[in-house]
Amino acid sequence: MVQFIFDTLFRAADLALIAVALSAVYSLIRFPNVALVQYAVVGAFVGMALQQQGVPIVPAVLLASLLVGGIAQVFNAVIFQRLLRLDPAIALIGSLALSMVLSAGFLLGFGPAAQRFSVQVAPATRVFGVRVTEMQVLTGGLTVAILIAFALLLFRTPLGREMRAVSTNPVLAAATGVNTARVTGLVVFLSGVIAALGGAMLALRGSVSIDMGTNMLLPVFAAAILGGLGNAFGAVFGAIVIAAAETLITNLNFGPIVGQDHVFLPASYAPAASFALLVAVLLFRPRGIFVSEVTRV
Amino acid sequence: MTTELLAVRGLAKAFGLSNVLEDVSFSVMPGEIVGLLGPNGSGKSTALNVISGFLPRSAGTITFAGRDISDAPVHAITDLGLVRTFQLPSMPHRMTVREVLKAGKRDDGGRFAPVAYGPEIDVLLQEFRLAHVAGHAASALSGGQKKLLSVATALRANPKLLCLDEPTAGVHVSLRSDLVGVLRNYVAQGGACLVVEHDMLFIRDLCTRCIVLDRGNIIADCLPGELENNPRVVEAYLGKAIEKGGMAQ
Amino acid sequence: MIEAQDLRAGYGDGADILNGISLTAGRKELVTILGPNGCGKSTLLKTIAGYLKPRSGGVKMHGKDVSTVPIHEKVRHHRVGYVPQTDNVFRSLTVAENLRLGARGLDRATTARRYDALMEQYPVLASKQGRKASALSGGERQILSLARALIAEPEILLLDEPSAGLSPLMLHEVFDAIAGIRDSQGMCIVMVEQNAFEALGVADRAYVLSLGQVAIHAPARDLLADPAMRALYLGGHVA
Amino acid sequence: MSDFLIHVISVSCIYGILALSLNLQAGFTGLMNFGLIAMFGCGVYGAGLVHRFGLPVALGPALALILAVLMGLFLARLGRRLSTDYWGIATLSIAEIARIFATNLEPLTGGAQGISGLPLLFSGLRPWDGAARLALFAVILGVAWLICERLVRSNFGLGMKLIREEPQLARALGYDIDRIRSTVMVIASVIAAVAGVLYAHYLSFVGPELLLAPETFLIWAMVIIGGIANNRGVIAGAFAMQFMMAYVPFVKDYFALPSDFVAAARLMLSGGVILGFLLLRPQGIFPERVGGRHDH
Amino acid sequence: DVVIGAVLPLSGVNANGGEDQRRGIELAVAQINEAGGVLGEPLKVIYEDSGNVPQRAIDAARKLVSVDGVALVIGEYSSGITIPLGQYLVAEGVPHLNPASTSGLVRGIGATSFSMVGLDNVSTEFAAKDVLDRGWKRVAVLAMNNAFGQGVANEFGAHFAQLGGEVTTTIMYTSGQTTYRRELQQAESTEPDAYVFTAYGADGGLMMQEAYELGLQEDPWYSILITMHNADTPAEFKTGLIGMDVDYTADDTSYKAAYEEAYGQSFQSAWSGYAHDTTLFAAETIERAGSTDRPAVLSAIAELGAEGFTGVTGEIKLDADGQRMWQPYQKLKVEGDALVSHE
Ligand SMILES: Nc1ncnc2c1ncn2[C@@H]1O[C@H](COP(=O)(O)OP(=O)(O)OP(=O)(O)O)[C@@H](O)[C@H]1O
Ligand SMILES: Nc1ncnc2c1ncn2[C@@H]1O[C@H](COP(=O)(O)OP(=O)(O)OP(=O)(O)O)[C@@H](O)[C@H]1O
Ligand SMILES: [Mg+2]
Ligand SMILES: [Mg+2]
Repeated sequence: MVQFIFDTLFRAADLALIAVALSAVYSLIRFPNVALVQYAVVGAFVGMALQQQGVPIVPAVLLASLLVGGIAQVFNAVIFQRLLRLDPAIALIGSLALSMVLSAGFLLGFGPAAQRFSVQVAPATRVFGVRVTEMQVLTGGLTVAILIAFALLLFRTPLGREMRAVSTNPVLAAATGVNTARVTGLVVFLSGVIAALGGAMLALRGSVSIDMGTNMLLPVFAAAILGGLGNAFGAVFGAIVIAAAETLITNLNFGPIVGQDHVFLPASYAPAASFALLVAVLLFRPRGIFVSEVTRV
Repeated sequence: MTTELLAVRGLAKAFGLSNVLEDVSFSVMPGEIVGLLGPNGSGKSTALNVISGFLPRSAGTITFAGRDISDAPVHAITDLGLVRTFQLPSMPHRMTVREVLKAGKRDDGGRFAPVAYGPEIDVLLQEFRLAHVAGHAASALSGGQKKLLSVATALRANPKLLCLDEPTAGVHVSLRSDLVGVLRNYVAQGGACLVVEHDMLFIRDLCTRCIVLDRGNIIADCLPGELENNPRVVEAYLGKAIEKGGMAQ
Repeated sequence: MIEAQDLRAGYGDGADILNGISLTAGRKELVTILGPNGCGKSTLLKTIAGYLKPRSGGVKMHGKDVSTVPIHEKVRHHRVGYVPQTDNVFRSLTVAENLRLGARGLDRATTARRYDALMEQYPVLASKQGRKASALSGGERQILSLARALIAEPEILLLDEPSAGLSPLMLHEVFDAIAGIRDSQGMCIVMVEQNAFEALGVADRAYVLSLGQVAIHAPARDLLADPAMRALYLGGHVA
Repeated sequence: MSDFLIHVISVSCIYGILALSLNLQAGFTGLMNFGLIAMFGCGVYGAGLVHRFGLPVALGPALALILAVLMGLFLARLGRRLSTDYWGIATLSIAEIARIFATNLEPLTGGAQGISGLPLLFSGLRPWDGAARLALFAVILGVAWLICERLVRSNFGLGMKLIREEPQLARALGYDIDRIRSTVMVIASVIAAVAGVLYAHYLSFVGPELLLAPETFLIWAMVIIGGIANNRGVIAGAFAMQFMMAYVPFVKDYFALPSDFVAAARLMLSGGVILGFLLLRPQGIFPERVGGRHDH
Repeated sequence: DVVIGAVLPLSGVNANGGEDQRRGIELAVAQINEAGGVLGEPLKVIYEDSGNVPQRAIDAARKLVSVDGVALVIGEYSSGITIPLGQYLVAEGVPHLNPASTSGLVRGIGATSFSMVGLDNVSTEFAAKDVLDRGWKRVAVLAMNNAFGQGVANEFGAHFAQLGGEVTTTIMYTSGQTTYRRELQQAESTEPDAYVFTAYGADGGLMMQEAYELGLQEDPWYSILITMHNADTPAEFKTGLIGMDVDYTADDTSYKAAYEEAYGQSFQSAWSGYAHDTTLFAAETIERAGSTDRPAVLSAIAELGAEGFTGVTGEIKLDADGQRMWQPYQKLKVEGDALVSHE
């Protein structure tokens, strides 16, 4: 049981940062930016490249995330701002296209092989009967710290309110004195940084290949949507739910029920579980679990 | 005695804990133009929303053209001949004004015979002074023009009962009087009207009867001319409008 | 405080909607803009506020040319308040948050004081402070949008049809309030209106637009007194 | 040369049909379907399953039709209360679920190995079979185009456009949104499934790789390049995109580029072309004719 | 020039394998041309990328067949693509040489399709025997959820049961995940004597790392086709790992030397050797046919297949279905970063 909770939490940590970043940008500019999962990959790759150049790991990761934040801003200014003026759906397609271009870039720049940070890996130690590795504890802790810092920024400064203002009515927000460009820029920057950190954390626990972004896409989206797109901290909850569903489906032994030793649901259905969960939740809570928007006629 | 076109009995609507409509009963006869008045937030738009099926009711019954429509879906109600407009109309940006008007009348025209008003699109464009913008994207209209377009589109559907939510807000005064003519003409062809409005002059010219809502209850149901003699209406709704209105005449 | 010189403006690459409009409004002055639907009143206000770039001509505020100053800076540096005609509240924010946003940049005590004053003045809002603005009725939104602009106590206030959708009672309250702040705070107010009769009752001067040009420019009192104008603005109502 | 050309045009026709289907949903009705490939999948697996279980080939389209109608209705039902972007992701998820099941339900679908050996259409007509197939595909593309044109030009089409932008207004005017949406989804789903059946018998292989999400994005790219909400445009987009993808290898040969470059170039190209179009000509090659003719 | 075509996964999840195949072909082409080419002309191979998508593979094959007019086509890597690709080529009457796909279904592609690699039934039987010989009776099986993986898992399970072993659980994992902990833990909970798995590069590396972290490597790990992921797995996570793979260096180390010289690293997978031999085989048949005429080439293939042809992967002899009958396997173990023979 404890192991189950830990597994769930660590899987959730994999998803949480990127999902939060996705949700945060969505809350501001009302379109799900698919390219964000690729930013995570960029973050990991750049971090590794820096490390290979001899930069110690901590500054390497930080530098990479800041860089990705900057890149995110550039893409936002050059591409998404313009597309959003047309239609959020168009912007979504644009972000898909950008993802493809980035994939191509990775392929040329890094080759198809998986890459890892060169860090010491130690076997797991048992804590309360649960196996955890140092790196898990470290990255898990960092993930939580980053989330808390972001939460403080959103809830303890006017930024959160201004974000919502800009997202519901940018024209009016400007008329209220909000520098919409600056708010957007800041949030996009932060989302890039957080996504990149998310990618780096993943890479620290395992390895990152150029397909990671594509593979992470749906689980991350599922988490963000479950919590309610635009509700940044709903995304954390969504990540936990998704992780729990996936963990459950792979770890639940039906053997005792059917009178055999080991009967598992096929692990290959695990991704389907999270998507099915997503669809089921949307059938009953069409705006995710935490968003209840009043729409009046 | 003619039967009621629309009959609302004991209608109530609550959003969570707040009761917006408490116990509303009234009716509209064929050929009538009923004004639905009341202070801001008194529940007029909500009443329209519930009657037209956009919001579920909390209690009460609504019958229209002899049928119980209390729980009917919007399109079923529209099929019976009840069409409404919105207080804050928003218009599509990839459809022209003419297309929106065209969309007002469906091929099937509703399952029940509509009234014989049947205005042509070009006539409507003229009457509502939209002819010069007929080819523009509907979303690029000015605020008042959108309002006019929404009323024109609803008229184009030839409804038996036209429910208008503040048709004159934002509309130029000279057009308001034209609108009186258009609506009267339509009613004369067999239609009926339920109008939410704040412009007392418009109401006096147009309406055959007025209902005044206050905090979800009807506080008056009378002729337009009797409104300013009703102290409750004056206190809740009109305020010093009477003095100014008096000055206008 | 506002001087608009020979403004020409339009949307996208469409035709000019404003065909050379000049307008001034001074301190402690309430100027109203009247005209038929689609004649360009809102466009004029948007151009003055800075949403639309003038194709020619310029806008000065406090004597400085501000044609190219982005709106959010105008709000801060030139103390401008603007209430658009539609979409004039933050729908996904609560009433209280709408007002707090309006009070950006003010210190806590001032915000609280003005907030309380507005709540007292408009009880319709006071009872709905925690409610999302999307749940408000049309008239309530109108009041909220006005209150949102007023809480910052701007020096220049641009209002696009503040009375649309207000009950007769509220309409007079709002016009009285607008006239009141003009007098008490010396605000410069430009107000587009369709309820011309009431607007002229509180305004100092009026511009009547037609087809993107100023057709009439006169003191409000004169227009009210002018029988032709009254006939025009009371339409078919005066039988 | 001509054989390859016939092939590229044939596949373009199939993509053209798919683009029409997507355009009906996304272009005219505003239904952002990112799981189009699942509708297509109803067609390919309809044909594939019939073949796998040794049933008469003619049952393929029938099974495909049934699956497609069900899929269309389910997606429409799901879309009743969902906002556009939520629904978009939900459809993407459903397509992925469909693919995962196709991969795992080995006894039924043949699993990851797929179903092979589907009869090729007109194989008896060699060497004119390619041309015959092309003719068939072109005719079906034409029919699909006619259906779509008729639909969007009717009053029903006005309802679709209203739903796309102002659903509340559409409701107020008496359009039954749920019904229109379901109808559109079913029609579009059937059109996509027809493309699927054709494709299955063209490739003579059916497998879960056919249902990968990037295929949906490719069709999106076609629609956007051609001109969203313009039926002629999206067909043009399908042809342009398919030709581009098919001829990238020639560019490689011509410039003697390393072969691993092709992969990157394809990604770059499809991504880059979409981006370029979006930024420079977002309305596509043939923009939507706002206020276009409506039969009435 | 004499032109043949190759359709390989140069992008997508199998890009590593595809690249290794391409290297094998390049080396063969260099070797052939050095020796005077084919039919007196230089041999040329046109490479096309399948992108790991069946349709692209067929697009590519069409181009090769109808535009470039190649004499035969070599391809692909994964069975799910090789099969439709082969079927297309069979329908066109073009000779198809399968250099890598081992699914049993490959056998049914058709008359003009030939496999230069032994199919799964051969390799998994070898593996099942090897595992049992080491005394592990209860094993958990992990395989990627694609045509190849499903084939391996099914065949291995069948052979293993037949030989008296027990598969405690078969886990088909989805390739490309960021973690395999849950799969690993599920396998662990069945308390097997050993873990038998097959994985592509990146997946294998991550899986081994997580198995190490979870302490699962206290029990033995056995990898089917170990070279597929060995290069992607850091040394510290695979100490003691053993496995099997096809053998292509048993007698002849010259190819290994040539590869290392050309690419500055050791083999990335087993597949370069097979692609290499496939190319040699193709060149030899064209030489025998005396032209690039397809029927002539086809009969030359049948002839040579029946006779047997020796390449770096041992003798290639085809059965009546045109499938390679036998190939040598090797038992390997990891030492440091390198694979060494382990009998
Ligand atoms: N969805 C909702 N949730 C909560 N409260 C609501 C909702 N919709 C309306 N209300 C409240 O119900 C009351 C009545 O609203 P309604 O729109 O019916 O007023 P109205 O009479 O039309 O006013 P106005 O003249 O200002 O348009 C208002 O106080 C409003 O805030
Ligand atoms: N966003 C826009 N894009 C293109 N044209 C527009 C846009 N907004 C308004 N117009 C056009 O500009 C003209 C003037 O519009 P404007 O909104 O300024 O009118 P107005 O005088 O405020 O009218 P009203 O009293 O109805 O609000 C109208 O013909 C309208 O069609
Ligand atoms: Mg109202
Ligand atoms: Mg206006």
